[in-house]
Amino acid sequence: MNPINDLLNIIGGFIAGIINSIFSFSPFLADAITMGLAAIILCTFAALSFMGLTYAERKVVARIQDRVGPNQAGPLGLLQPIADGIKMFTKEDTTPAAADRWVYNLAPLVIAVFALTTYAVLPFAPGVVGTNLNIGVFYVLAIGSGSIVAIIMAGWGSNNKYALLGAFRTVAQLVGYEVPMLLNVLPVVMLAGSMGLIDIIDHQTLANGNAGIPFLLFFPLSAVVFLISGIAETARSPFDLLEAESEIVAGFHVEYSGMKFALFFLGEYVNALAVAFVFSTLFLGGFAGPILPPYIWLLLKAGAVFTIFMWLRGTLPRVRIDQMHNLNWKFFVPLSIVHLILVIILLKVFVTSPAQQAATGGILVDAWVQAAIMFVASALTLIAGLGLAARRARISRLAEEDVLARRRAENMATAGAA
Amino acid sequence: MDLFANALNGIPLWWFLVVSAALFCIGLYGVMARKNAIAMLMGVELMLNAVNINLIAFWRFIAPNSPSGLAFAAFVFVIAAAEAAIGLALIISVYRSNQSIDPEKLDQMKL
Amino acid sequence: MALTLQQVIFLALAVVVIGAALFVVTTRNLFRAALMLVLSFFAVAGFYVLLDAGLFAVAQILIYIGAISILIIFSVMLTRGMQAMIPRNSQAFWSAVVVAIIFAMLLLLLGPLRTTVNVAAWPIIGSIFPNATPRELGAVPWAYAVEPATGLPAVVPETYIATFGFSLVDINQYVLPFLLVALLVDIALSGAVHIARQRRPIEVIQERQDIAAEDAAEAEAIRNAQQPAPVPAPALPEGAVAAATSAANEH
Amino acid sequence: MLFAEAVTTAPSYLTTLLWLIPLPPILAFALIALFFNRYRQTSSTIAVLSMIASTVMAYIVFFNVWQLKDLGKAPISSSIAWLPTGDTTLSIGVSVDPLSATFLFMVPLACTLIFIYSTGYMASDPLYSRFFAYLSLFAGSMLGLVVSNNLLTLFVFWELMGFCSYSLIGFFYRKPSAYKAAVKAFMTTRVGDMLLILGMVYLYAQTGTLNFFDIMHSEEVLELLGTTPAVGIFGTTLGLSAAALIGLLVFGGVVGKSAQWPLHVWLPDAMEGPTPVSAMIHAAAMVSAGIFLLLRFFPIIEVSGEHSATFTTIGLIGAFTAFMGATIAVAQYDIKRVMAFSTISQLGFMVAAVGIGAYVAAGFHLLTHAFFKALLFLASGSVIHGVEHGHHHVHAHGHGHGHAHGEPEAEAEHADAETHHEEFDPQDMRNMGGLRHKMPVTFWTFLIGGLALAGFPFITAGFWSKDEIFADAYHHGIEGGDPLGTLVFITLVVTATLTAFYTMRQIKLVFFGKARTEAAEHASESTPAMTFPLIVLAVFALFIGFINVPPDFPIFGSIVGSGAFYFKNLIGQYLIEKPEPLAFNIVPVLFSLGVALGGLALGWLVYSGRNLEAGVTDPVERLGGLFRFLNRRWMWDELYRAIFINPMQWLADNYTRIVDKGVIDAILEGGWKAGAAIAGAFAAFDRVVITGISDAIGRGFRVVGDWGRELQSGQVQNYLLSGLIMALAILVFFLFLFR
Repeated sequence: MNPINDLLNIIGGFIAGIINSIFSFSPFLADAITMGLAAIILCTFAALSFMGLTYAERKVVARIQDRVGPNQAGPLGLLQPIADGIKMFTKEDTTPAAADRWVYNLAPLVIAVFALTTYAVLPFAPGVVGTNLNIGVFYVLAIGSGSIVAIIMAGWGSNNKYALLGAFRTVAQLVGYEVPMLLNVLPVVMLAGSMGLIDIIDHQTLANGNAGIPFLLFFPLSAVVFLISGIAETARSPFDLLEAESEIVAGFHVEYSGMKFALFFLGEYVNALAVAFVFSTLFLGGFAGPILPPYIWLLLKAGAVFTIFMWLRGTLPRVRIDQMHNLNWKFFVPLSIVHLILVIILLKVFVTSPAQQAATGGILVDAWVQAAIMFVASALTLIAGLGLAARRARISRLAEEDVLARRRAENMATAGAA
Repeated sequence: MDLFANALNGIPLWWFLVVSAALFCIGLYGVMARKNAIAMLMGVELMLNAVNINLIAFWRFIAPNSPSGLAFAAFVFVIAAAEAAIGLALIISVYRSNQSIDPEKLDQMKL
Repeated sequence: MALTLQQVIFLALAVVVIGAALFVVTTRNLFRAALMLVLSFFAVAGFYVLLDAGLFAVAQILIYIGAISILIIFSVMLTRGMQAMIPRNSQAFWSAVVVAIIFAMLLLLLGPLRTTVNVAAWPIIGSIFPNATPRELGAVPWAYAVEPATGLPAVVPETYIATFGFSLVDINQYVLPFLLVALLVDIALSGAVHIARQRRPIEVIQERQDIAAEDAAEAEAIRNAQQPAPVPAPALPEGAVAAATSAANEH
Repeated sequence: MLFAEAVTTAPSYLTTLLWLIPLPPILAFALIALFFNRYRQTSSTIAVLSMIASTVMAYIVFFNVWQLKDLGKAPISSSIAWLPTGDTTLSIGVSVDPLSATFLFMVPLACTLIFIYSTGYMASDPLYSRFFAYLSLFAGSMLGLVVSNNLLTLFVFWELMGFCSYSLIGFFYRKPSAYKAAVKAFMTTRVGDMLLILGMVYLYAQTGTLNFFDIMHSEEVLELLGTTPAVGIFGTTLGLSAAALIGLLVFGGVVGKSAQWPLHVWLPDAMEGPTPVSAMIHAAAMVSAGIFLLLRFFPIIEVSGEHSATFTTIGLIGAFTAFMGATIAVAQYDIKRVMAFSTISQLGFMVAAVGIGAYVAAGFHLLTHAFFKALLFLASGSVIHGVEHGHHHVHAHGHGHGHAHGEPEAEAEHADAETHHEEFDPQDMRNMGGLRHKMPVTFWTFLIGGLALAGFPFITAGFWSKDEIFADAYHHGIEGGDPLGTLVFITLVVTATLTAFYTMRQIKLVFFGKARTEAAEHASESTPAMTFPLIVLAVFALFIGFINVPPDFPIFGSIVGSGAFYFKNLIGQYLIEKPEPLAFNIVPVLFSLGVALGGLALGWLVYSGRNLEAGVTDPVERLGGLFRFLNRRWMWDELYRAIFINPMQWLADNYTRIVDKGVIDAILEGGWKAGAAIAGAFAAFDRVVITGISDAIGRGFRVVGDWGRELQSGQVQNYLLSGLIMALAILVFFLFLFR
């Protein structure tokens, strides 16, 4: 065992050993306590990363916007998250008089639970995974849809029209963006032949005679669409319509304060980080990588993806709601379907193993050749889709201008007549 | 045969069947006794869930090597989704024209 | 009698399922009923996990909670004014009686499954399954799956998802139902969109005018056609035409 | 020689083709209904092309299988599992065996010709596209029915045809008579279909399969069906074997579909549809489907026994229907009505043939009849078309003309036009006459069809098929001493005479003599789109009969050589015991010659000279009361109205009056009067008892009424509850009481 590479395993084994020896009279109890402890550690990790992420995001965005960011609490403002936490804890916890109390109080809890449940299947290093489900991808997507219920609960329970509007918007957005997400996970699943996250990572390493190519190189289109859908799914900028201050104040959590608000906040960041993890796993090879220990690789990849989130947040304005839906239903979904069909056909035509060749009668090629073909096809689809969309947009813009011009002319005429 | 009285880590088949029967009956009551069409639809969903529990439980205990139980359960899923979509669309349409979705008031088809 | 962990989980889930379902069918507040429905669905997903059908547990969450519940909640919100309501209609009592009888009968049928009692103690089962073999009659009217090697209860094979998936596209198994179901969903979705679409009044008027014009044209054509048409044109299209023209004049 | 070489293998793509045969028209229906309903030309083109595609495929199949030796024993078929239901699997599939091969020859050809004809006939109709959509669906269903290898899909297509026929009969849905006829057709055939469903269920319960060949080709299954006694509810035995009961129930469906007495009443009314529809429904497709089904089930009927109730029923109903139809046809004036009753009569011929066990003869007559009856219908359509054109012609150009020898009505031109329009009936044969020179193609083809219908000796198909039936009936009845056969033979001989007579009557009234109206005067020949199908059909009506010439028939038997009894050898394979060819007998042939020529001669003599002039009463009207009876179609409609419809209405109308006014009021009044008579003494008694009773009665009725009304609350939950209670009751009954 390499003490650095398998650090997490060693620590875990150590703790498990201690627990087992203490509760040696009941293996059942020992197991239960080990599992509980693991769950607590995972949750703690998520919560701590939430603190780190808020700090990092504020710093990065400040840098983009040519500001300094938090710099008062502690050296470089490093203690700012803790200060925020204390502030949150000590704030008054208000409940609107007309709220549906049960629903109102339960909502933040539900959203936090759903956000943290995702981590149960994420593989952090070989052997370090909550539970290796053989349907991991499916599970992640399903749990993501569960948080919709929590948002509706919050919006409804607050008994506030802005909260309800925000909840409506969120639900429309979240339900909608699940579709392209699912459609773009499918190529990966088909190529890996499994929905298990560990299997998917294995296919991107040199293990079992695989070529060690990250799926990003197979399906650039899927990666791009998945990433953008992921941002929309976690309702981060530029898709943060649900808390568009100028339109609906703060959306579904307008009535929440103190710790409950913090839970919503935590849910958002934890979800975003989970999307970053899942993206790294699906398209970047997860914890696989040379030299460095696997968990470091995973953190680096996820950190890079999260940096993209921050970057987008710092630079892009918020989209309009119609733009958001148009992007999804009129661009992502059709594009993904076309891409999916293309991938299905190509995966049947170009195969990498004799067994597959026997099954489909395709052409036997090297994995790198397959990757190249897939990359070209996927990228061409993306470019063609973008080209069509740009043309469409230009046409509609011209038409809009025509209408405006005509209206202006009419106005001029009526003004002249008057 | 005693073996199977405690199959599946101590849970016998009939436990599932009893729960499913209870769920089905509750759903049926909901369909028949509620004064709101959406609540009726909820009852229908409960009934479908009960059916699915039955299908999957029988699959697990009787024929885990055959896909039949799962296939039927999957069809139930899909049909439940279609039924909910159509049902709710109808309910909303009715609500728009009648300002009510009380099934006791929706008797215009009576001769 | 010591309960195993799975039994405890099962009982807890059962309490949640039944309790939530009872809440769903009795509460006044429709929104809470919908939330309890979600809870019930969730617990049913737990049952699927206990039954080693993880795929279906996840599908349950994705479809029932992620889609159907959301639809129901939306409908609840869109039909405001129907939310606080009388929970029961006039036939609730009789419904409850009938449902109780049905439940009792189901339990009666389930009776022989509980233990390996002699068939003589449960005459009903003999009448329902007169052709069952003695082995089956000894316990249940069907045979449990058994591992041939050990004689222990069968375990779910690793590849059950693949088996299930292939059965859906196998020409000898379920490909036809599968395609039909896909078609059904397509039709249901477009149909739902069409039914629930809120048409603006101007569109409705336009549509009525179109229909009336078509009717009028058809009537005219039939009057002119070679078929002997002794019947004067029905009054309906003319009325429709008049209505349409008056509607058109108003606008 | 065409028939000499028998091939033993068929190419493997045939099964695929079989699946595809019904598809193009159904696809065409979808295309027209969904996308092209606004484009007239496109939709008719699609329909015709789809039908041609089907025809090509059907003919590829037919020419590949018609010489297979063992087609009957080993039909080419292909099945897929449709629905696994527990232990069993419902499978559906397609197959071609001799019976369906014959139909694959006849149906697509007839349908294609009717499609082409329709492009001309319906050219000016506003709902042209819709017509072709329905027609395509209809043709697709018929083809599907023919290639089905099981009763389930056959039934599905059967019902689809029922629907299409409903839509097409009611095609001119603004005419009250048309939609009434459509509803009548639908409801009447439904009665038969109900029986058919029962038969299907019973068959499935007995055999566990609905596949024809699993049942009909397995001697064990047939024997089982033949020996099992049919058991009714609560264990009553009906004195029938299961096979006999199934046969009777299926025959019920046939009675509905093939318009046999007592369910024949819909077919004449169905003439409200456009003429191509009449040709389609009443010649090529739907009514044949009934006989087709009967022939399919012949093996089952056969095992029910020689003199079973099933055979007797079928034979009697067939013979009676044949006779009744022919008599009615004699007394009709409407050109299409004559055809309709002639069809009923000819179908009766076939059913009667089945009833005496003449399976092959029935099938043969079905084939020839399909051709010449389609021809006759299309030719009548052409006649109607022509006369109508003449009528329009008179109206468009001949107004001055008309006024010259009518009274001038300048002030009411519109009214004149309309009244004239209403009075004139282009289908009435009294309005025709002398069309022989105006419409030569129509005349010659109609003549060929008519002669075939009459069974004109040797050169028409009808002669050979009728002769076959006569031979069988003679063999069974007169020679075999079977009373049923004798009865059938005598009835059919009389019927055939009548048939020849009314055919000649029709030909003379329509085509000979001088034009009796101006419309007939100005009639003109139809377009090639309409005459081309006539010519093709006429060729078949002449020559199709030669596929089943008895080998020992003088002269003709030696001309066709080894092709003799080709049809019999082909189609007979469907049965387990191949039917023995009958020895040639001159007596039935003489009968057949005699009745055909005699009937035709009688018609020629009666309808000649003065009798064809305008304004002369038809000679058959001299029959007086009998004529009126026949003209009103034996008063069946009136009878049904009197037996079924009126009593119901009467019951409903009078229930309130009699029960309320009659019974309750009488009791009340009587009580009141009695009470008044002894009022002084029994005032208290009166108040307590009499009033109490009467009130109770009144209240009782009220309560019952209220309770009954409650049942139809219009509330879905209420219905659900009542349904559930009923289901529960049934469940309790079966689980606990009915052990």
